[in-house]
Amino acid sequence: MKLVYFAWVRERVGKAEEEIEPPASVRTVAELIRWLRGRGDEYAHAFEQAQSIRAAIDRSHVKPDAAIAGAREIAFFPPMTGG
Amino acid sequence: MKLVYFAWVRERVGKAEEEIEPPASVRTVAELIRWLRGRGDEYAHAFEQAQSIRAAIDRSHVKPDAAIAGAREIAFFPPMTGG
Amino acid sequence: MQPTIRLQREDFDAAAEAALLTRGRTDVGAVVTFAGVCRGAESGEPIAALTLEHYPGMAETEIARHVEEARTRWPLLGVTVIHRYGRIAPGENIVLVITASSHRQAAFAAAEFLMDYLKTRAPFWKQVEGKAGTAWIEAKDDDNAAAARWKKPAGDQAAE
Amino acid sequence: MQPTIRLQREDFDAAAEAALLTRGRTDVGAVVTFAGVCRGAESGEPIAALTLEHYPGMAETEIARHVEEARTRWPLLGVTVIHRYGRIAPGENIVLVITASSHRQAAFAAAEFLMDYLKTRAPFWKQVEGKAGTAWIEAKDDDNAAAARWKKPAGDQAAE
Repeated sequence: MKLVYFAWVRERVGKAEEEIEPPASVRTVAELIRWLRGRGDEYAHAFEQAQSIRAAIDRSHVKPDAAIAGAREIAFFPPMTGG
Repeated sequence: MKLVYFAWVRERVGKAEEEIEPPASVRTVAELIRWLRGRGDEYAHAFEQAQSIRAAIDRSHVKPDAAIAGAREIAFFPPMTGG
Repeated sequence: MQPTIRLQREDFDAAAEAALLTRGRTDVGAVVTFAGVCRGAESGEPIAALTLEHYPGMAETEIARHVEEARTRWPLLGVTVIHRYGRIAPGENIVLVITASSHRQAAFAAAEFLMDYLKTRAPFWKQVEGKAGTAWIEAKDDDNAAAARWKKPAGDQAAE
Repeated sequence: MQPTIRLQREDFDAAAEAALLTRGRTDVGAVVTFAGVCRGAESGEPIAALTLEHYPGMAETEIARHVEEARTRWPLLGVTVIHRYGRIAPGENIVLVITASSHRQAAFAAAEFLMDYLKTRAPFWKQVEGKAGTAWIEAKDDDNAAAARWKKPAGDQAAE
């Protein structure tokens, strides 16, 4: 599946998007965040405060307990500050 | 003192303004309205529903019990419908 | 801040008025513009035009007083109120309120406050021209209810 | 009614957009225009510019969904939402929301609803350029509180 990052999540991870294949045991957004943290210092830094991270699956906002099965694109970003 | 009329009060009275000298016994806006009603059919018609008439003394909104002593200009008009 | 308050027969240019409020300054974060437009029907009946009558002298003073009240209630950086009078055809502008502030909540609240005031307490009266002749528009209960939202607790209130 | 929703780098012309909503029709009685402008300071510190990042694809879809929600809540005759992205200097426009309705209450409420939404839920992020480098603006509690006003109790579909 494709991951996309925005704002300081993108800056900390060091890339705007990537393809990943998490193990089958990773079933929810919260589990995906935990798994990502183990991928390196930049991920550990980007995702250290899970409560400050928002997620979208296929361009719809989702909560941490949302299932990731079947997702084509999962986005991670800070709270929105538009307008 | 000068009386000025607006909207359907003006139309019913048949003039936009006039000078009057009410007797000293007419002390409030409500009393002035009662006195005006006795001046002719057009006034009786214009002021028949006192609760639909708003008044201003010297260009400030006032209530029916406001004293008219010292007033230079008293206005009568329907509820406002601007904006 | 010097508010702009004008009563006039002629139309206004909302964009030009809004530009005046923000030109050359960088403290404004929010500009709310309300334009009231003459509709082609009133209570379901088509109309040919509205005629707006006002009380010259009192209207300016009363609007200015309410603009001052808005400025004490909200941190405004600019206010413009323009109200037309005379004959106005469907589709034409009637009234313009513009409020500028650092933040949107103040700008929105002040614009609504001023419009609720203009609808219910400013000395203007609307007459419609329809097929059956002319008729004065009656004050609306929901306009009065909207204006009552802004009433302050007793003791803190200017004489009405 | 076909709403206008655009995300763009370039500036917008608020007056021209408002004119499009009312042109050739006489059922509109109220037009509310909100323009959000880049301020020259953030949290008391002067800034050189803002840079707005957005999530292409999601931003358009999400805004459109909220415009639809506004249309189910209020009797709107026209809606325009334009949000800029990229680098924006102090004094420049950031966002435009225009709502048209027969009556002012609907136009005001829908414009505030859409702005509260854009501030808190639309996928945009603001970065400031200041003397000390760049910093991402944090979400504000009072924006979240403003957005929470519009939450409906479960099962309650009453408009307004």
